[in-house]
Amino acid sequence: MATVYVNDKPVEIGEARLNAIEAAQRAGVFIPHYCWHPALTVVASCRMCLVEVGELKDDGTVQMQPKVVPGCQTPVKHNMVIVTGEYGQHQPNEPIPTPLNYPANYGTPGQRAKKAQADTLEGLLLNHPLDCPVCDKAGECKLQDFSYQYGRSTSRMIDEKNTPPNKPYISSKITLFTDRCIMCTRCVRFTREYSGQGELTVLQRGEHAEIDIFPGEPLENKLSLNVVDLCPVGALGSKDFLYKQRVWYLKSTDSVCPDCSTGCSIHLDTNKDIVYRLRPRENPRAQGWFMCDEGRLGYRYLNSKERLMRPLAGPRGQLGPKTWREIIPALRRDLADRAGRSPDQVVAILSPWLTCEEAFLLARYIKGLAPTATLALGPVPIRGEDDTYPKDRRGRPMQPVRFTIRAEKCPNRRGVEEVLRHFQGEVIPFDRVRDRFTAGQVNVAWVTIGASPDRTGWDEESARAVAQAGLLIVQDLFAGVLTQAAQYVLPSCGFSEKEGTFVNHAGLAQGIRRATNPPQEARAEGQVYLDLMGVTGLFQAASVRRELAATIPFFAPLAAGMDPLGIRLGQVPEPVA
Amino acid sequence: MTPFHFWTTAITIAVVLFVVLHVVAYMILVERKVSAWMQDRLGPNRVGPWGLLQPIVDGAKMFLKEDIIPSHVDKVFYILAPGVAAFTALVALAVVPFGPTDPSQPERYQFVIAPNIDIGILWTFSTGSMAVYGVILGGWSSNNKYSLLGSLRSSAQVISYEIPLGLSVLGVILYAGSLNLERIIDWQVQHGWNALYHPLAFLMFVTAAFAECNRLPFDLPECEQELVGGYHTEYSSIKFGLFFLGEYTHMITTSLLFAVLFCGGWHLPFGLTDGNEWYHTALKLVSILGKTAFFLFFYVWVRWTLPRFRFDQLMGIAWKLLIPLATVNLVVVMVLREYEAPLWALTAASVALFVGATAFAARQTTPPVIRRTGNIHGLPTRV
Amino acid sequence: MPIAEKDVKWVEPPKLGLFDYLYVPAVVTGLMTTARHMFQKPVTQQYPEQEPDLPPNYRGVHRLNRDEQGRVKCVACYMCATACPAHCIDIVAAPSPWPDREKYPETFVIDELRCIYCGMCEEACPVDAIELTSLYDLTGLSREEMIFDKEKLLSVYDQTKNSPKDPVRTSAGRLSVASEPPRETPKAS
Amino acid sequence: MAEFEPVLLRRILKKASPALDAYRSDGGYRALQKAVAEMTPEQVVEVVKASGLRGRGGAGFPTGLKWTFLPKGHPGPIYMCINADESEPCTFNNRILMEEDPHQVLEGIILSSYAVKATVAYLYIRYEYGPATRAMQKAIDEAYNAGLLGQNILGKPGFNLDVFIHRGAGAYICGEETGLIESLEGKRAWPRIKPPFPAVEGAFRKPTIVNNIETVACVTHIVDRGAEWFKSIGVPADPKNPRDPGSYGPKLYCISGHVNKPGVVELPLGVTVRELIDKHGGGVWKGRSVKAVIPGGLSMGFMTAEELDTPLDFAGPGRVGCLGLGTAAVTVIDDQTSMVDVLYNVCRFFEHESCGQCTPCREGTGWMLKIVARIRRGLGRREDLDILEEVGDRIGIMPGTTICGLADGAGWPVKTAIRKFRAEFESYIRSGAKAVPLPLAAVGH
Repeated sequence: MATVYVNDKPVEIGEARLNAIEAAQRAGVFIPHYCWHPALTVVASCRMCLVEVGELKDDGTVQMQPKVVPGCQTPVKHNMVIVTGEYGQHQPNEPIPTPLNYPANYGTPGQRAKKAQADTLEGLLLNHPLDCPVCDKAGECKLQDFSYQYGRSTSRMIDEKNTPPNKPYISSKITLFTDRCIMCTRCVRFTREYSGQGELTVLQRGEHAEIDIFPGEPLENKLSLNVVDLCPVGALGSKDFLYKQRVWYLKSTDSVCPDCSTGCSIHLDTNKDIVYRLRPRENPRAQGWFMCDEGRLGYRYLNSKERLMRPLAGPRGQLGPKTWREIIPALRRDLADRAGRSPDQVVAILSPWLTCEEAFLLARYIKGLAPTATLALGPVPIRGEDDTYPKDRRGRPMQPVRFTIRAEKCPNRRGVEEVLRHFQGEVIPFDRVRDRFTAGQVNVAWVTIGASPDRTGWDEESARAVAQAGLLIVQDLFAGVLTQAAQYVLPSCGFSEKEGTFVNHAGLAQGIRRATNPPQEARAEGQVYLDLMGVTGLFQAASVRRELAATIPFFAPLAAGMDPLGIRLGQVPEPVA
Repeated sequence: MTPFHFWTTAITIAVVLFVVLHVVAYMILVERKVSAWMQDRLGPNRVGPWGLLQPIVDGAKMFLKEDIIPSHVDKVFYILAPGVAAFTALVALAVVPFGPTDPSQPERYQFVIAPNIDIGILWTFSTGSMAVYGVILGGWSSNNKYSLLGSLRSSAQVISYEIPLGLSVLGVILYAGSLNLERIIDWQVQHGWNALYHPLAFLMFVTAAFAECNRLPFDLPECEQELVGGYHTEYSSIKFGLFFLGEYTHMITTSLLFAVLFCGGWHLPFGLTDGNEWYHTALKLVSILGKTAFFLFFYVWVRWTLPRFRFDQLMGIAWKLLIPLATVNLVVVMVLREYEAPLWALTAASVALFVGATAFAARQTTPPVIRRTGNIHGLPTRV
Repeated sequence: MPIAEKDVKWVEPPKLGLFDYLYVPAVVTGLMTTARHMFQKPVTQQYPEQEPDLPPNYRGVHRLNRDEQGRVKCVACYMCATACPAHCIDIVAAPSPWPDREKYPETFVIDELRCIYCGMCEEACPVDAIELTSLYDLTGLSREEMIFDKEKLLSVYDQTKNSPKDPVRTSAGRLSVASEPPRETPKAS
Repeated sequence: MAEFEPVLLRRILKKASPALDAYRSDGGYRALQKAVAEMTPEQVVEVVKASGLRGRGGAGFPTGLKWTFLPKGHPGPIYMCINADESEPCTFNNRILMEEDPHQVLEGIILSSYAVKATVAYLYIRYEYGPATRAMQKAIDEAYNAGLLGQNILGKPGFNLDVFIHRGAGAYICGEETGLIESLEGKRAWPRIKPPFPAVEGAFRKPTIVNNIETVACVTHIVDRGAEWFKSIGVPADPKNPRDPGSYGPKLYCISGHVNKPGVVELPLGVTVRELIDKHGGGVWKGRSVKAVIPGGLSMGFMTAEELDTPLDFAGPGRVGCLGLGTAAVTVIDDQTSMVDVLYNVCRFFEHESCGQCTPCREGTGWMLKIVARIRRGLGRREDLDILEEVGDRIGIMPGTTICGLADGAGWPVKTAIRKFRAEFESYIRSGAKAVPLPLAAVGH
């Protein structure tokens, strides 16, 4: 067992191979850094993480190195002593550790590191423009934060700053404010090591160094927008988010990206019920640190004015707006009537965009109406093949794979399948029930879609087939062939507007949370099912999840509640005979 | 008994009503003007020269404004209340002389609506205290807690101050030997103004009258800060105007009473009014109206001088100060009257009583000393 | 800051003599004071005929300043909207059409009815683009009329820029003071 | 001290032919034959180690010691990188060696490669050295033909060596050993973080030794004449300082600047600056006197006229506040030259050559140039001198704030200039003088 002393505080690091930043983090000490990122190689060039290191000798004395060293580049080993610029500052509730036996000529511990950090910040700010008011990063900018925390309040430089021109051409999705760059080269390393095609590079030398692309080869890979998150300052900006909102207005909610079955953990940044951006949330159990551009920019439909806003009902082709208060009893009556007459001809199509809780409730409701009803898995959108990164210069995938964009463009096929398997012993894909529709053997069809409009999985032919059902109830976000043919259209909620559980391709269950209110009268699917079952009160994902965990063995690990990083669900049980 | 002339009475009533209503209207203007001057402002000056037409537009406004009857009020009493308030105030005027009267010459024109009423003062007091009826009705029927609280305060106040009001004026009646206001003036014409012989009674009468009129510093029923306007919160348009009318009529009545009871009515010293020529009559008329006008002005004057009392202070003044003092004062006056002491002795006794009572009160009241025993809000404890 | 004993001033109630207890003299003194004021010169200003005498720091209608090229000076940083306690400022930012600036307000709307004229926006502005003028007679016949958009706020600038009461408080066109080096001349010591 | 007989310049002073035959007839490749025939590689390393040879590239690290850092029994290729990217201003001794006596260098390369068991040697020559490149290439071709390179050299089985010339594209930072390796790999010459040191993981992630041209040239003579001979030349180690390994051997001193006779001279280590200027440089030109001297390339800092008796060995310049011996390129600055102009040029050089990787160096060199340029324009302030001194102090590997030593080299001349000539700077600032614009006075670009 290795012990490291961070600001006098002993930390057990076990067998882990850590650098000083990570070791300090375990001791609750933050070492500021720009260029270091756990997913990228170490370059130790920003010189922000400078610390003083030494070794605790067996006789209890400490031998300190005469110079400061970058924490990111310093692997820790047993009995290593790390002194940061924050030496002597403690958390209010923390016991103050006993000071180590520092050598007499050493001076005040932490002073050198502190000065070196302040000097580095002074250097970084020499040529950094003071345009925080117009910079989109202001508010979440590491340069702002660290300057406030570790830097000086005034600049001693009176000479003109370097002002290299902006480079909006580096990508169709990204713009570069060159003057704000602090040359941490995180973006360059990301494109070389993670996405692989190395579109970004450094031009020029010294203080005139600039990030740029190679002529005519813009940064257009599918992971490109991650460089915006990686950029610790406001140099790289997403054109999609540029000038839309100041970040301090945004409310961040932990959620999951629904656009493919990788299920990247994300932060959902919203303000006043409008989703402004998606950012990846670090999650080693899911995707790691990053997310793809497709998912990141795939939120726009949530803010669309074209969404279905209120429930509609009426004879085919003569739908009229109704209130939920009117529509729920009518629907219940209609369903009970028809299901009672032909219980075999009831089909529910569960979209792979439903949360596990919603799928569970719908399945239970339909099976309660007609035990012989068919529950089918809705069309699963598959597009192309799994896209893996890094890629080489020619765009060919390379090993080892560090990031995968899945071909399956829906968040919860796995979860819905498990629910279906529980209720009828097998998963009936949509293709197997389509013929029953064309043959006119379906009296009642309950269709849920609720997907991003470009990844519903429905083609027109299937929709026309389903439209022949005797009674068609459609829950969707947007109007389409099916909603036109339906007698009941129930506006549903996007993933930012509801709560629940998604299970990704690998069986990782993650919770999504409600970040915005649905537009107008739209109502989350789960709430509709509860209303139909006559359960009063609001839909609470947590309580339904508990019930789900108690009912279906696959979901049993969820009984204790949801972990922010998700819970890996076990082996798929054998189908019930 | 004075013969009753229907037409004379009718014309007098008409004239008095006309004058009083206009005086009320202009009283409001005067009040606003005087208030402004006292606060270094200009006052209304937009309608007519110096704002002289202001009362007319105010009145027009009162009539023309939308008359809102809130849905939650008790309609009958709600509508009745302002009428009662105005009516009782006006009725009190019936016995108050507003010009030269001479009870010894009943055939001459008497400047009073109902001349020679032997229960004159009793009439004014009883009708005047009826005013509280309007206030209570208004507050109660409004169905609004602030209105009700205001009206309850008002009734408590008016009832309390009825007593010193009556007690203080008894001495005057004892000497005049009549409740007839004309005879009281007559007595003063012969012996000099009552204010000289009953200064303490005068002081108490004025104080109690202020309270009766709900005027500052005793305008608690309608104090805006605490009660959103008091009993007439829910009233608007002409109904509100009627309350106003009643209040100002009350002021006119009491001002006339000040003049009549204590300041010699139409009498002027140095024989200015001794005679029966037409100019004497005119001078007498001017004299009594002038005195009334002064007291009306005095109402406004006091309003901007003294701050409002607290409700407990208000009741304390009535019950702990005015009523005992008035009682003692009455006893002293009765004793002096019985032993036919000279009139100057009345003045001396009055002043002595006031000073003596003050000295007694000063000895009783220890000045408040700030003592803090607990440590409140981190303030240091005073040892 | 806690209050120290030395900061507390203890005031004893004055000792009243018999004369004071009579109250009547005090009341008379008060009446005299009031009466004296009746004859003093009124301080009233006759507004429509007479322009009011405003203090120099009077905070009236907002304006959006222009730079020396006549463009809106605002850089759409939302500092004013953030600082505004009444939430009356609404800005939509966009990339600026001019090369020397990155961001400009596409729309800039102040709800003058909602505004409490506290001046925080002016204080927050890093480029001295928003200022409160001495215009006090702000009236309108509808709510819509009182919602000032960018053009209207700029027109307030055009209207007030030459008024001696509303000097443009910084030299036009320059960015904030914060981005400028301290003005120092080489010392000839 | 007896008259020193040049070793490295022996043939060059005789204007001998650079061809292989001529070199051989002058005793060339004798050392190589001796080593291959009689010595194991380990023995060669031992000899070099015993000789006390220290790297001539600037840092003065003991060469033999460096060679022992290689992992023992490493199977894969070991690379030899010969640093001929001679980019320290005022330094030109490697050029002379390569142009005039390429086989002497080549023999050193082959010997060193033999010692460290390298199979490939890269000769990294700066792009400006056209004649040197051609001369070296010619020598290499001759050596291949003569069986001195290639497979089974001199008939020794398993002794294989290929030598490749790599022409750098021109950057000061390529002279830094890890920068050189990066450049060699075809990347941007950004120095690598250490550890791992090149001896463990260098070019193409294999163990690599980087040596200077002059160092490997010395190796030839050490193997030829023995370690004792080498140790007899120069300054012995200071017995009072256990960390001083001594300064042995001959050294090529470059003399430039305001002297009558600039050039390269070979002298034993430990000669004083005054001797170099007066005896070998022909004295200061135009009869002027010395104001300042740069003892070993720009990055070593300045010496004043009072410090001219400092011996130029590895320890000498350090005693007067300079960074070290460096490349032993002495540049003389006469008393008519403004130190402000000198410092401005120095700063311009380092601002231009900083690679831009580490913040303190990237921004520090730029800031120093801006300040000095402003002082030169007559807009300086007294506090600027303090800032210059502070920035000069805080950048570099000595305080630990950068990856490579370039920042030390950039900071040293600035802070020594300010410390030693502060009065001149202050009077310049006080007078408010405006500098005569230099032809390239593109201030701050």
